[in-house]
Amino acid sequence: MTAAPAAPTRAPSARLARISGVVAPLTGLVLVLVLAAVTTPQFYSLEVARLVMFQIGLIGIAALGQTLVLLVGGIDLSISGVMALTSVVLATYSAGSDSRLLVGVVLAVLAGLAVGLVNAGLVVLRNVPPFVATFASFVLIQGVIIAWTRGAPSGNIPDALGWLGGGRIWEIPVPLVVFAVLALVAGIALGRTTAGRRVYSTGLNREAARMSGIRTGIVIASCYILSSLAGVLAGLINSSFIGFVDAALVRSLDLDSIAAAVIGGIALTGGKGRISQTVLGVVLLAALLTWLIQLGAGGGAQLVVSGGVILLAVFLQNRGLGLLSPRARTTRATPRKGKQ
Amino acid sequence: MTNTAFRRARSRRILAAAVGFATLVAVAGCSAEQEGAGSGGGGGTGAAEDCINAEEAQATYEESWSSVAEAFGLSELTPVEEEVCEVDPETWAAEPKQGDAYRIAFAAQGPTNSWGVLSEEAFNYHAEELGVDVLYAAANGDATQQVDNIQQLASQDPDAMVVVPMGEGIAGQVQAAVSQGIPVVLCSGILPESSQAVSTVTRQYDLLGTAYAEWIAQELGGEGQVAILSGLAGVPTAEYQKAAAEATFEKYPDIEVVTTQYTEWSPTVAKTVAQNLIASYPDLDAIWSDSGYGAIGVVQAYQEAGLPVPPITGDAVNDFLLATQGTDVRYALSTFPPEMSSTCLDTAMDLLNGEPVLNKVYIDSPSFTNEEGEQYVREDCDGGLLVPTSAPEDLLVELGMCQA
Amino acid sequence: MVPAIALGAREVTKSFPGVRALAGVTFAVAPGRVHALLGENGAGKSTLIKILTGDQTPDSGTVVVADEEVSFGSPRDALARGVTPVYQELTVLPEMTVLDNVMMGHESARRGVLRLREQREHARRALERVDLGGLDLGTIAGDLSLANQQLIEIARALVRRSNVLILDEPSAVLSGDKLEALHSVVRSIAAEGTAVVYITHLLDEVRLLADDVTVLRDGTLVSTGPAVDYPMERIVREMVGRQVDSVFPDPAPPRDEVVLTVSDLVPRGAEVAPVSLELRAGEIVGLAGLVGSGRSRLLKTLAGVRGRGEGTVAVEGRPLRPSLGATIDAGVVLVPEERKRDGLVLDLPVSQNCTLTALRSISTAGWVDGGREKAAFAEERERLGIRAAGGDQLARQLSGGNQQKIVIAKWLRVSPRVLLLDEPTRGVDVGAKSEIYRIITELAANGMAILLASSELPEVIGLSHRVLVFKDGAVVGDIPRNPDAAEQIMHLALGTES
Amino acid sequence: MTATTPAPAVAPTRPRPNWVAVAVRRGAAVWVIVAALVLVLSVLRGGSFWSTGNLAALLTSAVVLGLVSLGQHTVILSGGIDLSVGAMVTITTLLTAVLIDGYPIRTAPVLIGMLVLGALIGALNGVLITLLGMPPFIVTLGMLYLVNGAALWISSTPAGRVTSILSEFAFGRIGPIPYTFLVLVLAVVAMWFLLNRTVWGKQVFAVGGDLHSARAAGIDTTRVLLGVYIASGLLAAIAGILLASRSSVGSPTAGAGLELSAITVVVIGGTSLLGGRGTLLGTMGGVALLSLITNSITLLQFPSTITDLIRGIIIIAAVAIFVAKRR
Repeated sequence: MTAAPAAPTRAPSARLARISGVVAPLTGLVLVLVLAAVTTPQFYSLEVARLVMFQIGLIGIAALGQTLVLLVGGIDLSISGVMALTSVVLATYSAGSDSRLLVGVVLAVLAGLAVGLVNAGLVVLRNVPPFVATFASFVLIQGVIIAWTRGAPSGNIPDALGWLGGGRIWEIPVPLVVFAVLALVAGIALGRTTAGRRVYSTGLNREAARMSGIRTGIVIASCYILSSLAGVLAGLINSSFIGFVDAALVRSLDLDSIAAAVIGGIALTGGKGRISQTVLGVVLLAALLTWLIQLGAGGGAQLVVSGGVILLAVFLQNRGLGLLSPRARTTRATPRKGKQ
Repeated sequence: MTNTAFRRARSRRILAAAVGFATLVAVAGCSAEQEGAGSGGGGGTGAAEDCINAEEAQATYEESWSSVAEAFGLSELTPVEEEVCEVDPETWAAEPKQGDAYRIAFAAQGPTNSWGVLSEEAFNYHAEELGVDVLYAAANGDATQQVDNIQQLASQDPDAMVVVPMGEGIAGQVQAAVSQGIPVVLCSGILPESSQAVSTVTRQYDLLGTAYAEWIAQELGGEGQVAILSGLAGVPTAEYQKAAAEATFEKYPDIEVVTTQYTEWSPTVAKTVAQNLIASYPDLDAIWSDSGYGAIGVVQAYQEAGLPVPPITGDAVNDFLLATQGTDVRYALSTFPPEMSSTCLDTAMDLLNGEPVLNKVYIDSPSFTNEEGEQYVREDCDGGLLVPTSAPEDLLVELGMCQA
Repeated sequence: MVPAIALGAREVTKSFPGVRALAGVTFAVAPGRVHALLGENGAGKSTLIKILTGDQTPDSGTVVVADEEVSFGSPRDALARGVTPVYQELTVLPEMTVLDNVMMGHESARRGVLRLREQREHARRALERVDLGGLDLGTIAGDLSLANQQLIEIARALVRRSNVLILDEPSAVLSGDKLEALHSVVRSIAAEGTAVVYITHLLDEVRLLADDVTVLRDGTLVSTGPAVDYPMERIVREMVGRQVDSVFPDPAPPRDEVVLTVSDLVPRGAEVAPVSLELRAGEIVGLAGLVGSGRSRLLKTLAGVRGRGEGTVAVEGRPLRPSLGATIDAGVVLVPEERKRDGLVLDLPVSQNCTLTALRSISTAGWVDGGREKAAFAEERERLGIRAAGGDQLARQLSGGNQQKIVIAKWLRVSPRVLLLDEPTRGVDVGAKSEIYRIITELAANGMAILLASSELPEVIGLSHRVLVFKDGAVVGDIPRNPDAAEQIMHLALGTES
Repeated sequence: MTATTPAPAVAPTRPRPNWVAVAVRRGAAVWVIVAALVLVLSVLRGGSFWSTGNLAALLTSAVVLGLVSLGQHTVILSGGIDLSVGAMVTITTLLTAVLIDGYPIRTAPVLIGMLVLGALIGALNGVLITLLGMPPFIVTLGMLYLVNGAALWISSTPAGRVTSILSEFAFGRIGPIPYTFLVLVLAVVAMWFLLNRTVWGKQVFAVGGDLHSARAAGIDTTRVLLGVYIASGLLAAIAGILLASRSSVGSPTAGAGLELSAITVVVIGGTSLLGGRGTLLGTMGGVALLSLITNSITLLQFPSTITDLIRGIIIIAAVAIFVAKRR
């Protein structure tokens, strides 16, 4: 996996916090892998490995966008809406013709940008809670898709795009490669660039960042736009994976991407967490979901396990390494920084 | 100190509450009388002596089974037991309540997919042909929403109502509409007897589920590993077909259903599921799927893995035929035609006009296997179309589903 | 039976990361007496109060209530023992009504259901005692002036039947009639047998109110005794620990060039008289006045963090657009009053906080250069004497004084022309305080123009070339450097005779 | 860039708030839109809209969302959020039908059992949030997964059957007013009383306004928050029971998406997601607006393909205009 890029802190205590942040998801991952070895031996075949890798790629790309938004204290519930929109735009415009692929992709990106701008506008200019703003735009996207396609999207995804969802580079599914590259870029950008500094300081303390001359509105807006663009990319991968227009809004990806980030240890209050943690969370979630399918567990069991893992992950992060440290009591006493 | 005393009192109270709750549950568990008659998911329990014109009605029902058996080349396909009768034509005959034209309420699925679109467009098209007013409400696939829709439509006092049921949860509301004096025709779906719907017009789920399973059994010679790919967990359309398939496979001791998964009727999900199947069950002999979209994903997964595609079933989506054109994939397809909604409208009109109507109208629609597949492909039409379609060509063109 | 000690502390010690707030403090308040707790900011008064009221637990030592050693787990426990605090930070909930605020935590109810009439009667009675009898109980608290909010806070404490009432700087935002009302209510409460702990920075109040005095300095107890033994000079000497004059270095004379020109400025959303002022290079101008008199608002307006309103601001003759970015580019920067909220990103390392304002200078094409960042921090660390374990230490872990130096440092990175300082030594211990004074004086000597707002009068007087006195948003006095101007300034600020 | 500065804590005079802000704060703003919609419908479809049947349909459709929003309102007032309300509705709907299964004798115990179940899930939320100090968003998100999963485990198909007494109650009405709507009215009155006339209610506002101040004022914040989440669970259970009565069977997907609608409703009603401020009037206005939108789409017979678009536009507009800003 990608090496943890550039931690913002290197002091001894910070290093301890950094390690403890990774311990929980890493333990979880080991646990899943051991359980898988015991219960479903075929989990360790190339085919299943590829499945996990594909899942990592798809969930991961959405989770990267989600992480950016979470880092500035927001949340994006419209990613899966953007994915569906991408699929519909591309299919409708290109109608399966390779020659129109490029323009189709450009149009899809523009559609994604529009959604990102709406989200950013509501959150930054109108101070709408991100949770509500992005949900509202999700509803709007759904309406737009149905009104525009009259309910039955037609057209096809050009074959030329097929390598994005179905291709492999040295046996590694392309989505995973794309995700790895993006994660590396995002990790470096967050850890080593001024843009990253702006994101973290905005997320940790918007007012202090603003008064230091950082244009926090633009920082936040950029994160929403990037998140929507990640949605476009995930949408392209998803539609090229199957080659048919699939307007079904894969609602689960919103929750999966949030879950992955949270399991990895990205704080919902903003400003805390690194891309390496998101990567870890994504790997854990993808392995877990694939293992459950291999196990033949029904939808119910999958949901129960996901819920349990999220609660456990956050519980462990709250506690730090010492399981019974009294930290919870003191954190409770501090005034909560609201969800905006 | 008082504090601990208080705490003790509180814990005692909690204990008491828990014991009380347990007792209640225990009482609930061993109670005596169940209320009302059982309703076996569409099974007929209507009073036999009242059944009008039973024989003729029964013949039409069995006809829908034998046509599929013939298409799939099945020697044996026993219809699920079902009693079909004629509704008393006098009961519902009526003049239009308002103005000259009849007003028919249509509680539709909503345009959430191409099936839903064609279903309501065919209905509207036919309504225009008949000169009937339509009161429309869409449930967007949600039974809870449809309950509200039906109540609101009923409050507009239409002459009759056609409902595309989204789930059993609407049964109570349908019954309320019927008892309000509105004849309700169920369309493309069934509800328990308790709904008291006047007539049900649908392609039979049992028929599809059973026929696909029988075809697979025949292909495998009654022996092998089968996977079931159902649609959406909890949705009746999927669950009834799945149940019929499971019952059929039960009859063959050497057929093993190795796994049951859900595809959400999405090729994307189906492909992921199929990739998992390839990894987990390399010796799979056949795949029972309730949808063509699910089947597309399966075919792709096998082709990409470089493996032969096992025999597969599903509904006849144009996309599937396009994708398997020129391959040696063996399949058996049938349709659950959306345009049956026009028959639903006809049935409602017949009721109002006092003409004879069956309480269960089972739609017959073409079924075919890979041998005849070629002739049903519609290169000029959208992939989402269910073929062959009996919807009017000009409607298909107008909807942009086919080229003129 | 009346206890000898209504509330006390025995050998209480408390440390925070980077700072020892209290070291073995023993303290006792007798019933029916008003006990003034004195000390500079950072002397440990607030920490002591928080321990006495169960908001924090001491590292060692115990709290005594009614001659009995107790340990409080939460403010509830303290309240249950009749120890009622009125905190310095307002805990009035701005969205709720006056009635709800006054009765918060002590509602009159029967089986959980409010008894509305009784509620109103109790609230009304408490409000009358703090001279707010005419206030409509349904008023939303956030709409009240700060002074009235403070009185509501006190009324909330009066509703409870308390054995000990702790008032943490209740007079900071009060003046005139309101202050007198407060004094009379304190006296009457004490007369009823309640012990009162009274924290104040207005030394006059000691003379007017206190029966006993305790002085804290740097987290230790200096002395305690009857108020009659404490003339003003002794209090000041014990609080500061050295002669007042020596604390403040003499400022270098200002230069002639005018850096900042403010003409007829009316801050946005304020209905006050316009303010005009000129600031020369190397000049330190102090802004004095009560809390809420408009000092902070003026600084924020000048810094461009809250829009402008009417009037013009010019830097070196060039008019300034009323935006934050333009203001910073022009070299006008603010060290804000609320350091933790507006000044620092507490969970970022100090070096990153230090370079937050000047990201461009430590980066190439958006790429942060770790070496340049280190160098930048090292430079400021040297210049300002910042005591941190290293650049990687989180800002949260530093003491108040060092945190404040970081905030100043981050602005020095942009080489400002005008430095606006709002309460630069709030929550800073004495040692760091004099270092900050030295820094301010040096910066001015190097040609920076400085506007300094502070509620500590000696600080304003000691540092500034001249002092502008604010009252109700308007400048009511412009007093040249004079070590004995305190009384004159106070009178101007309070609006009493000169 | 117009990021709002928090009002300076020392401003002695406040800018006079404009009437829109006041209306939003009081929860009246959304009612203006509701009134406008009613007016439009009266003009265009007066007869049908004001018919007894349609009014009954309108009121009925508000019940489940109304009950759930009531709980959500309380949780949000306390500064939290409850994403698990939809899941709680689902599981109580399903279990009501499955456990009763047509046996009249079971009706009462099962209903009590469901209320207890709702309260227990709510209490579990509350315990995780208060005693373990975990963020409400995560706790209730995890609970959403857990409870939905449990529901699918119990039955993946619609199952069970309620007794006739329940369905009669669900369909019964006095004139245009359904019995179930009276349940909602009763719940609103009860919640109004609890929030505005009891110590607990005042404490909910205080805890939501500033947790630390509330603690300093001697309020047992843990107990208050536990109560809030239990109330939310209880109301969701009532909603679930009514939903089961109306559907007559239990469905494992009955409450899907309700949590998002409920939060939207509360926010449109002018309640601050930061806690401490909000009126029941506003939240109920939000419920009325959402129910009315659905009702009017059918009444006005919009083309089916644009109904979702209309819904989306109205919600996004309401959100953009009516979201209450920080004071």
